[in-house]
Amino acid sequence: MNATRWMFLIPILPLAGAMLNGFVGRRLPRSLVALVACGGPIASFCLAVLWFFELRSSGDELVNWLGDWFALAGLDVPFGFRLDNLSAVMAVMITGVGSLIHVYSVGYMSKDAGYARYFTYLNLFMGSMLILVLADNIVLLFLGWEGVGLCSYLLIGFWYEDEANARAGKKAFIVNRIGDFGFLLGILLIYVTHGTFDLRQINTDAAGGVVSASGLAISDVAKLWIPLLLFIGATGKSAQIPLHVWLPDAMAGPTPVSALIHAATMVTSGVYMVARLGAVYSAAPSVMLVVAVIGVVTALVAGFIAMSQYDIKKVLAYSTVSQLGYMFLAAGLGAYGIAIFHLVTHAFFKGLLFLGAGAVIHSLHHEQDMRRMGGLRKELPVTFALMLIGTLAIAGCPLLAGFYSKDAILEQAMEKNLILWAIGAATAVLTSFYMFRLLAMTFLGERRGAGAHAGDHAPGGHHDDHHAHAGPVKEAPAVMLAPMAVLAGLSICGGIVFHDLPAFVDSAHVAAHGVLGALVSPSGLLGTVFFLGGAWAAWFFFVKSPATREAVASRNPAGRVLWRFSHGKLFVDELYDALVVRPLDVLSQIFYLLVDRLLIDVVLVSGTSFCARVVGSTLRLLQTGRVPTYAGWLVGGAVVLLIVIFMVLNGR
Amino acid sequence: MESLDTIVFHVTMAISVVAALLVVTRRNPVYSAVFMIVFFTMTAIDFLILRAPFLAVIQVLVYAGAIMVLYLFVIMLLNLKPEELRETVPLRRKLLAFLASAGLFLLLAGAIRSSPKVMSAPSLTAPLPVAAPESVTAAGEVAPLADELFNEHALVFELTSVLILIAIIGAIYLTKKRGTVRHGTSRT
Amino acid sequence: MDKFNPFPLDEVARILPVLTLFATAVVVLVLDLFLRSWNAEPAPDDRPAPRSKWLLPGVSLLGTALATALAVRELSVAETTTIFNGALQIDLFSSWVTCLVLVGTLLTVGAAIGYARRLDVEHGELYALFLFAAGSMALLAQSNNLIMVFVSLETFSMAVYVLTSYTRDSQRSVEGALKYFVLGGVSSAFLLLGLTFIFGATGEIRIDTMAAIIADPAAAAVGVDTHLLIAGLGLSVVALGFKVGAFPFHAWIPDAYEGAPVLVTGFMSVTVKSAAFAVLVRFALMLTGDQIPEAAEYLTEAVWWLAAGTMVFGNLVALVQSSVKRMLAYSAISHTGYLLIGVVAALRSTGEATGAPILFYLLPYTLMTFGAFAILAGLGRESREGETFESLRGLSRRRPFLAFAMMLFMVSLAGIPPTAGFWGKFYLFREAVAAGDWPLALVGIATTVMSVYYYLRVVIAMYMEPADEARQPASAFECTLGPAIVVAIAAAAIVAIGIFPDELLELSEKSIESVARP
Amino acid sequence: MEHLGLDVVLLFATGVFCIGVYGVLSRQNLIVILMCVELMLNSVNIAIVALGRAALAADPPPVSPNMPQIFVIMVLAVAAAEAGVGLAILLAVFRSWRTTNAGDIHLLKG
Amino acid sequence: MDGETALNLVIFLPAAAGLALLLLPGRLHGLIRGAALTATIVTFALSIGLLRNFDPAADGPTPFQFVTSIEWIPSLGIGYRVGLDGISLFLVLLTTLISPIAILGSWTGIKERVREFHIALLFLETGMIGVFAATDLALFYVFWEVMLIPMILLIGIWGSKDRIYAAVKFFVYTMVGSLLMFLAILYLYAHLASEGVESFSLTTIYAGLLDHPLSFPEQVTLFSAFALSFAIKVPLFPLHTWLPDAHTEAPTAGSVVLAGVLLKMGTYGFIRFAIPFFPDAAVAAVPWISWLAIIGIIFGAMMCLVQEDMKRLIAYSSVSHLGLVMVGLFAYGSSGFNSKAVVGSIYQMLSHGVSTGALFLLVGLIYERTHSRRISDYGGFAKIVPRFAAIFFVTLLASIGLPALSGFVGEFLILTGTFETNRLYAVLAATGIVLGALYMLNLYQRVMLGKADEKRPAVADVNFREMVYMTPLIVLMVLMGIRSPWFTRLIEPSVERWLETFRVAAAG
Repeated sequence: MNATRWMFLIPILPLAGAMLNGFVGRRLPRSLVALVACGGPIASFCLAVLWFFELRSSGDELVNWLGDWFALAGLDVPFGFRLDNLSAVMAVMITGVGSLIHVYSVGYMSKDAGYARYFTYLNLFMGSMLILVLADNIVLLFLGWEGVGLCSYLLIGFWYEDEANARAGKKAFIVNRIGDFGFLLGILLIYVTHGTFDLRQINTDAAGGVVSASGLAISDVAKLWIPLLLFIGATGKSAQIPLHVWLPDAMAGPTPVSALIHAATMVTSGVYMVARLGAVYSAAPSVMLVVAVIGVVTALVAGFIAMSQYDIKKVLAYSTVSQLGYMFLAAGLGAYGIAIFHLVTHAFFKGLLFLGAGAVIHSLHHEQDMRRMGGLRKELPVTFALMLIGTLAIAGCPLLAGFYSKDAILEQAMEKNLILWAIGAATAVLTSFYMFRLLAMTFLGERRGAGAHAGDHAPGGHHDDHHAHAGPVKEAPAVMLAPMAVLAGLSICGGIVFHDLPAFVDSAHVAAHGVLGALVSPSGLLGTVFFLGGAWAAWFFFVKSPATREAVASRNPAGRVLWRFSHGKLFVDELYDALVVRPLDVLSQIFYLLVDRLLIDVVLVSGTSFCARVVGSTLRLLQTGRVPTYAGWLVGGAVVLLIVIFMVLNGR
Repeated sequence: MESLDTIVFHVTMAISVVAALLVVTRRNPVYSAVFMIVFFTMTAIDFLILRAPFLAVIQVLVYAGAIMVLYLFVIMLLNLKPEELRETVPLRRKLLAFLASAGLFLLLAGAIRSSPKVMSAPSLTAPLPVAAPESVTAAGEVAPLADELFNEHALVFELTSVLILIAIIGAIYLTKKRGTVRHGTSRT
Repeated sequence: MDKFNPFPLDEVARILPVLTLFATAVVVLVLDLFLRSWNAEPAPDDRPAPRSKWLLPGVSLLGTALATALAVRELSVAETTTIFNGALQIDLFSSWVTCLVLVGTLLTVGAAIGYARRLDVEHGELYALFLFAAGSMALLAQSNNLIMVFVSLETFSMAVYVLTSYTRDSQRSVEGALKYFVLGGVSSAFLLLGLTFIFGATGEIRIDTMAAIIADPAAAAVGVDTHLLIAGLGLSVVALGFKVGAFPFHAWIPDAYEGAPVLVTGFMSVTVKSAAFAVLVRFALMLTGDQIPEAAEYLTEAVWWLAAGTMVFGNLVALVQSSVKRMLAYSAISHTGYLLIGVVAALRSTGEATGAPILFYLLPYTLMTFGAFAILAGLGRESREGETFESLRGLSRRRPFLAFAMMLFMVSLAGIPPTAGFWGKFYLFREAVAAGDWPLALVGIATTVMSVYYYLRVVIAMYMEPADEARQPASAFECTLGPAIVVAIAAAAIVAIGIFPDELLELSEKSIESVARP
Repeated sequence: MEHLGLDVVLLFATGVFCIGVYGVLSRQNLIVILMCVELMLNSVNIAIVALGRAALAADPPPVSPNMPQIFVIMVLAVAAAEAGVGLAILLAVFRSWRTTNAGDIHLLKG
Repeated sequence: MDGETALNLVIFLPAAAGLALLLLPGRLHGLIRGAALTATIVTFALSIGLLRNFDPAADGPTPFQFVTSIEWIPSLGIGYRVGLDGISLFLVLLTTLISPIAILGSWTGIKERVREFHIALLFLETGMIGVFAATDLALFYVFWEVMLIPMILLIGIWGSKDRIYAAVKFFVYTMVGSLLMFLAILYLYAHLASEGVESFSLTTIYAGLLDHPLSFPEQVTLFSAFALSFAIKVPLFPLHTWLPDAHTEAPTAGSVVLAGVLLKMGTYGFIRFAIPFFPDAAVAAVPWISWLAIIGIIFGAMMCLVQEDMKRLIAYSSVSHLGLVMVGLFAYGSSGFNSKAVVGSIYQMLSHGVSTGALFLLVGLIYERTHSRRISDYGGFAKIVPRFAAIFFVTLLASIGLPALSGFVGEFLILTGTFETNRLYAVLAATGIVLGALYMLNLYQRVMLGKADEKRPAVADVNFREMVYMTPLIVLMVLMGIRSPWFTRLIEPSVERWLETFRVAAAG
């Protein structure tokens, strides 16, 4: 198949699946729905892999053009796709992980009433995400960007009958939109500066210096603001401070969704975007620093919050935020290849972890609160094993995927900025700690409170037709475990297999170490220490001596404050609520009542007519009904008239 | 002759003004009507002096004779009692009425007195120029008046017949008694 | 004066419409007498017998129609002549105004069929007075000397005074007539004084001669006395302003309109105004000679204020009326204001023939105002309660056609296309703006906005407000044939003129030119 | 004392006219009001005749020297008609209102 | 059939059909509805023919095509002159599309005075098309006013509880503006007439004003009058308060036509008249109008946040959206009015017509079933009426400008153009994106999501008829979202041509 002509199939196939399921899915048998749903992404995956290797071997980028979206003089936006190294990696990863999760979903959602709807959304998401990464211009990228946001909204609120889910979806969308606001302004600034939306052209221009190819001068302001504004978009989409608040709430969606969208793919599009416009960012060192700082601070803060969450998915959500912070750290340090590398490995292990969590939740009949778990390794041995692999991978166990990518980031940080490194290192310890905490609380120890709190639902973790109820806990079906196993395999060997990914993606990347060299590099050694330290701490507090934990968290004043802040997610939601949401509401209400209703409607509009009526009623009194009065008007009027005439006559 | 005319004219003017004032100020309409007749008679004298003998005649006949008699007749017909004739006109209104009419007078007087044509006109009692044609010297006498009326102004004369006819129809129709009075209901 | 022939036949032929009207009036009077004697055993009252119920209106209608046809025929005669030793000037202008008056009369007589019967005023006098009044108005429009102006004005006024009090047993009717009469008498005196001053100033009573004198005083045997002339014109404006209902001389209008039988109200609201405006325009055109433009200028400001005041007053007070009839009376006042804009524009544009908008607008004005009154007449509302806005409720369901026509009239009165009223306002305001007087047009616009509100109230009452069954016996919607036909004709004409106004616009322009360039 | 100025006569006429106006404005009795209107009309007649008399002396002489007097005759006719109709209305008013006081007749207003 | 005839038919066919309806007996509701529908569909088909025959590359003496020019009232300089350019073409199409849909949308909702309803609707259509097609200033004004009467009747007779108040407000508001414009038109005519140009023909006026420009104070005054009239229609803050009432109280068809077409008359008026007639004043007014529009965007959105009535909310969203259109129209920079922003504005007008029209249809549709517009009476409807929810959602997304749907294209072009001319305005205008999502999703959530009231009687989902009229709108939203060149291909040349019809004096 001629790739240059048919490349658009990659995003279109899932979209076609979405259309099919969307229009007629409700009337199709489930198996057919599943077939259609999985068929699209898998076919896309095959094509992506095919063309990935073609690309790799030939080095020729594939460009595909599917008509115009906008065509005005001087403003031309095609539906153009470009498969280059970066987008090829992304496409393969997305279609790969996506296919696995689709397959997993077949099992996970098997009993759900909105089966077809679910897969419609999921396919739609795949299509949008692929458009996002394959777009050859930033407007089309924005289309994908918004599309994934929309799907995210739909899927978070998939079980919309619970208000909380619907609210979470809305929150995600709105927060994303705030980011998009910046993103859109960035696009506009790009257009004004570069005169084009073509991503390749923008990069070339930015790398080239002061004058764009279209002859426009690139001002310093533009140099600074373009990346900054785009980064605002990225903070929204990739849940970075200060717009990270939506992601934990987004866990309200079905777990495969969390795995796919809120861990592996969509949330990483911010990172992708930064990498995509690497030259633009590189041209603005101050923005790079901002990116790095935001990234690392987010990593730390999210890790800190993750330590104390009880909802298993929330932990993973904050973990995702934290890992995304790492990616931005890498990107901010200019190591776009490494950022993408971490992105890919993160997709593997975080996908695995979410799917694992999903398997647990599925087995426990939609119980998400870890305080009611424990000791599940006996009932769910396969899941436990797979989760363990994932945990080891994310925590940075040497040789596993996460180790390599995270190590590469920390190494970059160590080289370039020690403060960033220090924070990143601390985060690494936290990562190890909270992941093992999760593992310990879920699988180790004894089973706690199964069914004891049947009526007391963890927030956001409950769905309408899936009432949590006690029942036999049994392993998830094979259709769910198989994708997990694939991901586990990738988590184990991903770091090694894809070791040259940074160089492939980023031609500027120079690999510091080989696969084994990384193990013994200073950074690698330190990384191992961090991993072990965190793991030990988790073991100590959650397995060996829970009492100490209690002592630290609730009796030590400093510990208590820390715990409160951690558990309360730093009260950012509350802060935003008080600073933005509520004032906006109150202000709107005030404006509505005071400005719209009172000032304009009553005072100005009704007031005018009231005045006219008052004057009319007053004038009406002149009409007394008495002849002499009327005669008076007549004569008086004549006198005045004559006075006026004579005034004019005598020149006043 | 000339000065006599002038004097007489001034006297009639004085009497006219007094009569007019009395017309408008008497409470009893009968008195008003009587002073009205005085006024009309004075006017007839004025007409005589102003070379309008025929007018003087019909002024007496029509105005003093017919119209005022009609008024008196109506006054008698209504037979209003003295208390019904009492008017309670506030002083303020009288003052305003005076101001308005005086203002009107001043304005019109101003116009008249600033008119060069009026101010330069020869005395109205002076004899006509010797060169005046016969039509001018005979003006106001019955024959030339009738001649002009029935030739040049015949149409308007005919129109007055319509006017009078309308007045007759109206007067008959309105005064004819029929049915009961429909009292309008006052506004609620 | 060698031969006595005050009425040469060819000249008489030119006033055939007027003669027809007068003759018909006399015939009707005579027929009425016979009718009463034919009914050997008259009813206790003098109501005519049923078998003759079509006779009086029929004859009147025929006569009026004949007169109208004759008048319309005159419209195609473009020449301007003076007849009867200059007493009348027959030109397109006079023919146009005659037509306007006759259209109003035709509508009135048509609407009287059935209406007069129900009101129990089916007398020969009624029709005779309408016809006499119409004839005198036509003569007023043709008048070319001041005596003629005064006498014809008084003639039709007399008729209208009597008509106003036609329901002579109704307190309201006679009260309205009384006010109209007393104030009308005062205004007549003002007019007479004004005409006297004009005569004094120019030494002339023929309007065309005066116009020539004013245009070129040096050529005249007797000079023009500006002060006296202007004072005279001012006084005449007062009197004519009274007749057309300009603020502050409007006072009689609401009361007389409300008191009079609604048909008479309709008649006088359209015909009196047309006739009086004809004189105003003639006077205004008389002044717009090339030589002494000041004469017009002196008056302009006064008329400007009259126009502005009338528009503001009429509309503001109409806004707060609760009786539709009285609202229409104030609306008539406000339309006087709009028409006065045309007079101001005519006075402003020296040396150029303007004033055509007034002539044009009088036609839609006649149709829509009379149409609205005819609907009130047709609905048989004589008690005051029947004239409120509330009483119109539900009309759109019971009498959809009448309601629709009423809406058309209101829309036209408000000056919204595609009705004739729109082009009237368009033409008027255009003239004002072209004359540089956009402030007056602005006043007109602002007051039109107000007017929209009260015209809309009628539409709201008819279409949008729920009918109050309890307060409205079904008989309240009885509709008689005559008014219905008249309303249909008026409504159709309003739309037709609204869509194809051009011919009439041109005609009105030519009419003005016929006066200005004899 | 020989000169009788046109202005004097006109002022006299206007003065009487204004007295009539004052009467209309200040009186309540409808009969008197009607008389005042007659007064006004008549005063104008004097002015017309005076103007016509003045015109007789003009040079060139007037073409139709009788015209002002004809005017006055017409005014007389109008005045007569007005009196007739006016008094008829007055009677009609009196019949339904039982009063001739102008101030009391105000059913229609506003 | 040639284009001229077709255009004249498009204009007058609805009115003719309206007259013909008078001949039908009033109780045959089905027949009346069918006849009206047929007439509007035929009109639509004819207008599609116009679209196919429209030549974007045409370079005739006037910017207009399918021109009919007949002297109508020569004594006043008024002609019956109609024609279309790329700008008005689509607005006409929008009108002809919305009209049959409005009829279908009120198929069951209107049960009283059915015949009168359809007559009003048909006359309204003629009025609206006439406004867009008129190329004679006076003719335009005639149509502009003609359309008012059926509109207030629609609101006042078939509206809901406070319909009379709403109708009066709408009427008086509109009259205030249009009468001032009327005066300005006359002044403009008088100005040109004094220079010997005595015609209301648009092309003549354009050319006349190029040769004999008005003085700056005159321009400002006249522009203010025109702008006031159009701004009321748009509506521009703070002249918008008629809109929530009118939209809310009007019957579905009324709201659809109001939102879909009527509001565009305001913006269209700016394009066709106010700006080209008085370019210097327009330039001077750029900051004023832009700020008001921006306030409108934000204020309108804030109003949406606190509305309890669905229709009212959507009405306020129009204030916000049309604010954006105005920002685009008045994107004026060093190189003149920004054609991209203007194209975007026109596009947004169309898009808003389709999407907001659809929203009102949907609200009307659900109102027919539940008899409530209060948002709090709803909840969980996605479960009860899934098809409805899906359509509602897509429409709403189009409305908030999600890429690949119609709203985005216009917004994006407007913002791009505005950003080129004035960044501050663009940034502030773009806040609408966030706020728009906020209130629309709020609405969706409160109506569609959450738990359905168990006790609620069953509510039927979208039926076939409703699908029939919603489908074209949805298809259009998507098509306009992904194939904008199909539309801009025709619009852009006209906008370029439009920019040539006037000249801004140096340093206005």
